[in-house]
Amino acid sequence: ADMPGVTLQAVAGSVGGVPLMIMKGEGLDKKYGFDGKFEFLPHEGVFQNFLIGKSDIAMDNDILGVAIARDEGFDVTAFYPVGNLYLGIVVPGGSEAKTPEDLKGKKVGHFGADSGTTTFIRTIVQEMYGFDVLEEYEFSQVGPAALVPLLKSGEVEAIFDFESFVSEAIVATDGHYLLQAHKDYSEFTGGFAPWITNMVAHGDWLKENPELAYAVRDAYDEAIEILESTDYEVLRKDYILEGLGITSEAVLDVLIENAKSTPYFTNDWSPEKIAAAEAFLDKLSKDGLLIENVPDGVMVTLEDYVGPRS
Amino acid sequence: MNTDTRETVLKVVDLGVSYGETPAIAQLDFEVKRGEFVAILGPSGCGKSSMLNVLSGLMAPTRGRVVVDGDELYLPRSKDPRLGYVFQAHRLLPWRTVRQNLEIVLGASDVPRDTWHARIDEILEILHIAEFKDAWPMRLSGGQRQRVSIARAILVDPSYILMDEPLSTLDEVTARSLRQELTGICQRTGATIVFVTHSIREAVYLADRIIILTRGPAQVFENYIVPLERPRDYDDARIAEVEADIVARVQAPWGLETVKERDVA
Amino acid sequence: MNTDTRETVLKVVDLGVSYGETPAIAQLDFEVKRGEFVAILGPSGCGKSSMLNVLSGLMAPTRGRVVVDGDELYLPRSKDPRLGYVFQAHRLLPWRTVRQNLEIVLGASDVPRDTWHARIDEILEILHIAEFKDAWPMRLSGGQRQRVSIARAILVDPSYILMDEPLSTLDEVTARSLRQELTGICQRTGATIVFVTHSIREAVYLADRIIILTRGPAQVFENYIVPLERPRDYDDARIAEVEADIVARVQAPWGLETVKERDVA
Amino acid sequence: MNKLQKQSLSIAALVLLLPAWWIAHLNTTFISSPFQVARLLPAFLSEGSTWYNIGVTLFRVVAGLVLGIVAGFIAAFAMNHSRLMREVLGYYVTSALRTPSAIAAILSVAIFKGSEFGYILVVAFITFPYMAVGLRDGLASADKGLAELGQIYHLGLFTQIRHVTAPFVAPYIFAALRNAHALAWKVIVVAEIFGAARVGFGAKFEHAWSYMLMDEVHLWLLVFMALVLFAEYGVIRRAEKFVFRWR
Amino acid sequence: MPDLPLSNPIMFHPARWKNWNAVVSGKLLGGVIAISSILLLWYVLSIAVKPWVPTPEDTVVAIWKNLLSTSFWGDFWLTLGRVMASFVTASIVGAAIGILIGMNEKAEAFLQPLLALALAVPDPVYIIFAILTFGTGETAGFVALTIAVSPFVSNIVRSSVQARDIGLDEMAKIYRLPKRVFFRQSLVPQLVPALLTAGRFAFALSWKLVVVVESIGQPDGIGASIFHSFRLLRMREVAATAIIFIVVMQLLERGVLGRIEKKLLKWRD
Ligand SMILES: Nc1ncnc2c1ncn2[C@@H]1O[C@H](COP(=O)(O)OP(=O)(O)OP(=O)(O)O)[C@@H](O)[C@H]1O
Ligand SMILES: Nc1ncnc2c1ncn2[C@@H]1O[C@H](COP(=O)(O)OP(=O)(O)OP(=O)(O)O)[C@@H](O)[C@H]1O
Ligand SMILES: [Mg+2]
Ligand SMILES: [Mg+2]
Repeated sequence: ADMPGVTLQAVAGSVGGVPLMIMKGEGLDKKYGFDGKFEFLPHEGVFQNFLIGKSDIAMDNDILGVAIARDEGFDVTAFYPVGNLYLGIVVPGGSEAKTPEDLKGKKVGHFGADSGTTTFIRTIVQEMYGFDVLEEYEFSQVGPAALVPLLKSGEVEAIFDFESFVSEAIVATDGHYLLQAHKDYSEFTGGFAPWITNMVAHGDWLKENPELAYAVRDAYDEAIEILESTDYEVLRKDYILEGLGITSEAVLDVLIENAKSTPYFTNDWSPEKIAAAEAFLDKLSKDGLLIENVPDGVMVTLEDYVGPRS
Repeated sequence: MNTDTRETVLKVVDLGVSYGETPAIAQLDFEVKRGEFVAILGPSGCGKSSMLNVLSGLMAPTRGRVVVDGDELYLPRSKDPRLGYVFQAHRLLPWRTVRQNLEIVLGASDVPRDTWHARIDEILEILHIAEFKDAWPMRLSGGQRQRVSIARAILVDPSYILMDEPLSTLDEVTARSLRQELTGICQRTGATIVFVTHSIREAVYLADRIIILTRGPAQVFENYIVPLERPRDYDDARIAEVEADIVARVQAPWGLETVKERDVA
Repeated sequence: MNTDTRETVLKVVDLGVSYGETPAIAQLDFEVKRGEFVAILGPSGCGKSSMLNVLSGLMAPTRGRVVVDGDELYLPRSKDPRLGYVFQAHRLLPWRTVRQNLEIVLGASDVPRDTWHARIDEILEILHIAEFKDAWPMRLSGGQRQRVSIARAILVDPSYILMDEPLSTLDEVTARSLRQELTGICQRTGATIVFVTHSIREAVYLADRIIILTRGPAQVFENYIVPLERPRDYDDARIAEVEADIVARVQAPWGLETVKERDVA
Repeated sequence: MNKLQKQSLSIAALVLLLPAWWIAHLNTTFISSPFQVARLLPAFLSEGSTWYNIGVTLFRVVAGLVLGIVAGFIAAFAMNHSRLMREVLGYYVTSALRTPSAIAAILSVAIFKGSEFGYILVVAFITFPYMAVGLRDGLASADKGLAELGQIYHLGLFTQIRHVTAPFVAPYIFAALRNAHALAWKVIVVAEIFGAARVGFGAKFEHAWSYMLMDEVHLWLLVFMALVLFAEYGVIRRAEKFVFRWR
Repeated sequence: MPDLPLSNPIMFHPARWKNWNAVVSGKLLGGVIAISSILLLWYVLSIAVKPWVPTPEDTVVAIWKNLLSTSFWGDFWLTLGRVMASFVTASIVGAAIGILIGMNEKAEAFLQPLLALALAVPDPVYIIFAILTFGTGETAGFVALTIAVSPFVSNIVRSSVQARDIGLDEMAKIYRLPKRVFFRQSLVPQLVPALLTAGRFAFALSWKLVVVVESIGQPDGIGASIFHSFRLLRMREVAATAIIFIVVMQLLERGVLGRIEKKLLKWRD
């Protein structure tokens, strides 16, 4: 009854929050010995909310963000991966575009040049097709949710967005992925693709609550185990529908469909993967994209950072 | 009864004015002939300013009618600035110099533009404020402002001039000079003038007829025809006589007796 | 020279006032004794209001000094409201009723609160505006407002009262009554009064001494001691005589002659 | 024109918004049908959490506004009183006036670690310069004649302010207050959005928006507008009528 | 007769100083006190709220870098253009509505609730709806800004119209001043202080809102750049960009509006 509390946050409407919903819905927090407080916050202030210490663990930060924050003097660190790149470029049904190149000079919607979503798509396109979307596309900027009606109204020919808005957009416009970041990039590199989100915590919180950190990690492992073992059908549960704000059955179908072709979550935290991610960050900083230098300790393992489980 | 044979141009019939519940004018009936100089005498607060506001068309009376020039009412936006009004407060535009304040009125008249300059100079000369032609109203003394207000009212030779205590803030010398000018203007342009004043002597000197009002709410106490031929001399003993006569007459209706009693106490 | 033996309470030495470049007061030197009633006569625009503003401490003179009550200064925030000032414009607070306008002055004085009511009633009675006790200033006629302004100035029995044409907008009856009251107040409270007026007769009736100013920029033209004992009668022939005497004296300095010439033209 | 006519015109204006809304609904993808929203309204209004969230925002607005008004008054009087204060406070007022609300919101929320006071302070910070400037302009244009009156009759500082200055600047105060009030609502919404508030109108609005729950977005907007209209007609106008009864 | 010691002339109000030296040194002193106290406060905050409030030194460096960068000036002119466009339009539209409802009771009864509503709508809502309606071009931002700012102008102007001197209206009626003359010579001059206040308000507000507009709906401009820096947590750049723009806005207002004000209010002394 008197379990220690942990506040966990994710972006509202993003599938990044699904593991939290499962933890809550299936009682995994209690099972692993903590009392979870799960918060789903609008995309606008979510990182700030975490940085000012209003939640203990954020499930929605990409390693870029962590690198930037560390570089600016915030003691935050990613200690586990969460979401694969469940994002990409979506075009409506009738679109004539076959590759991202066909969108050159066209109107495209995104929600911010500095967002993880846009940055990942931008780097991937740069690498795969050799051009910079920021220069070649004519961008329109609104929030991630508003991109859907924007695409539907024909105001833009494509959008850069993440799940579940991708599924919403696909249903709303009978559309499809023009570029699925995880799938297309890992095919291109023959295996490695960076991932979008991590479990991030403040360094001192981790040091003060090592066993809680392990407990959350375990709960997460079990949550994605449930996802995979049910073939993502667990997404049909009411608490997910409500949590993600899915507007129709059709969207859910697409969401599950997409998950099957590209798994949404990962818990591969191998030294190789961390090293590859660090190399990716180095490359970004060398290209001068968003970060100037890569600070130490962006990604750690709990075992290294707080010592093995007691 | 007025035996004047001139045409009646202004007719006030059964006029009554109230502000909300409080009556300001009880009942007024009188006529004014073309070119007549009528002075209005009445105790403070009896309703003189209210009456001028009705005559000018600024305020609708609560009761009764005002007929101007036959059946025609003069306020409604006719282009012809036939009315001059010296308000009790001067109402100059503080952001315009004296000259500009006058030009505005000229602009609304049909006075040809090339004569403006001369006309303004002349009128300011008459009022002894030529040197303040380019001053802002805020920089003028009380009497100077008042004179600009008079200048504005008579500037375009209006056929009717309403004046609300125009000379009360002027010194004796200037006031004398202006009284002189006013009779001149009246004769020259044939303007009809309704002139509110508190100075009985001034009224006697200037007016053809004095309408004496009762204590407020006002009623006509007496239509007093000034029994003096023109030209008159302000220092003439006969003026003083008429003045004394009027003072004697208004004692009762204005409550002078009450005052006398206080004297003794 | 003034042979009055009373103590000098107000001394004006080499006073000069200019607005920017334009001089309003050239040079003034005079003294006022305790309890004296001094009238100021001067042509419109000669600098009378400016002078009162300096005497009241509202405006700094460009040159010269004003000494009040020996070495004591009355303006700077002393708690004792010994000054009354009837401004040329009434300056009532439009958002307060007549009574509230008076109460505000009482509040700043040491008059005990339980006597306020009676005092206000009394003073409004004297000024014949008791019935307007609860009216907003905007609803009053010009003369009524002026009387409230006078009431405010004399309400707390100030030792100095400055008045700028206080009676000019009042009818003859009310004005007579108030003149009467003013001399009464002066005698009863021993207040020192400086009184600007355009009515020479009024000045003669009221004042112990008349300071006659020149055309602006003002200088003292004459220190005229009124040669009449008190009590005086406003309709007394001797008052008319003195008035005529003064009119004759000011003709030259005020430029009455110019006016006469116009008359002929 | 009598009161009834005026009221019916005002109501007509609001009623005419409904067809406008309907037309907008037909022509866009993101505006809900008024009928749909009307149907949901009773349930929405009977929910406790709706009022709780509105209450939280209302508290932030009122507390911040009060703080801002007090600070604005003090600043304006100080600026009017001494030349040095005018210069010094001028810089503060200008800085506050020109700081974008979003930046102020972010910083304040960060500095106060997301506590209630942070939100209140942003509102105060953003509204204070408007009160100060509005009031200072009023004081500067104050009738010199009336100021002199206070001098002559030795009205105490309090009386002078309460009975002479305040009524004179009252129209300025009301104009400033109206605007500060409107700004306060705007700012709190921005602060709640950018500051990732958990509760409050802005948080719920943004939440609904993030989930593309357009009906809910409309419901929140409706309640919000009703609240602001109430503040204008129920509070500010009444106060104004009372203060200006002498006109 | 006791002789008077002529020692104590009346003391005069310090507010009437016309001494230029005093004025200038007062200005200087005020500036020094203000700026040093602001810097001190800032410095303390930068230590107390570590990464969130940048240090003044870092900010100065960032300001310098910005001033030398061409992309900054690109954003600068773009945003300035947006601010000016909506400021001017909102001032004109708002003033026109303000005068209309101030003069006409019917118009006021009808428009006032709409204005109150328009004031109440949160800015992000305007921006989002404008973008959804007009697309993400310049029009959306312009429309959103103008709609958000105009009601403020209307409110200020309306109060002033209603507080005007009715005596002057009557004077204009008596002398049959044409509507145009009445408007230009009597009404508008009375509104000048309010119009200037409204202009200031609109100017300040346009700049405040443009930041939100650009952060939500525009990829370029000062606001976008500020939010870009913010998302990258480069608080010194947020501060640097904002400060430069704030200073320029202030100079512009002082220079242009200040000069206009002096000219228009000459008559007041
Ligand atoms: N604020 C001002 N700026 C510039 N000049 C002024 C100002 N106030 C008054 N004057 C000028 O100073 C002179 C004296 O003005 P003042 O008001 O003292 O005259 P006054 O004797 O009271 O006249 P009146 O009898 O008409 O009231 C006038 O010529 C006037 O034009
Ligand atoms: N706006 C108003 N509302 C209510 N009562 C008013 C209003 N204006 C004037 N009155 C009242 O009407 C009466 C007549 O006022 P009016 O101004 O016509 O008097 P007056 O004869 O011009 O006086 P004065 O000689 O003092 O100027 C007064 O008793 C006054 O109190
Ligand atoms: Mg009158
Ligand atoms: Mg004067």
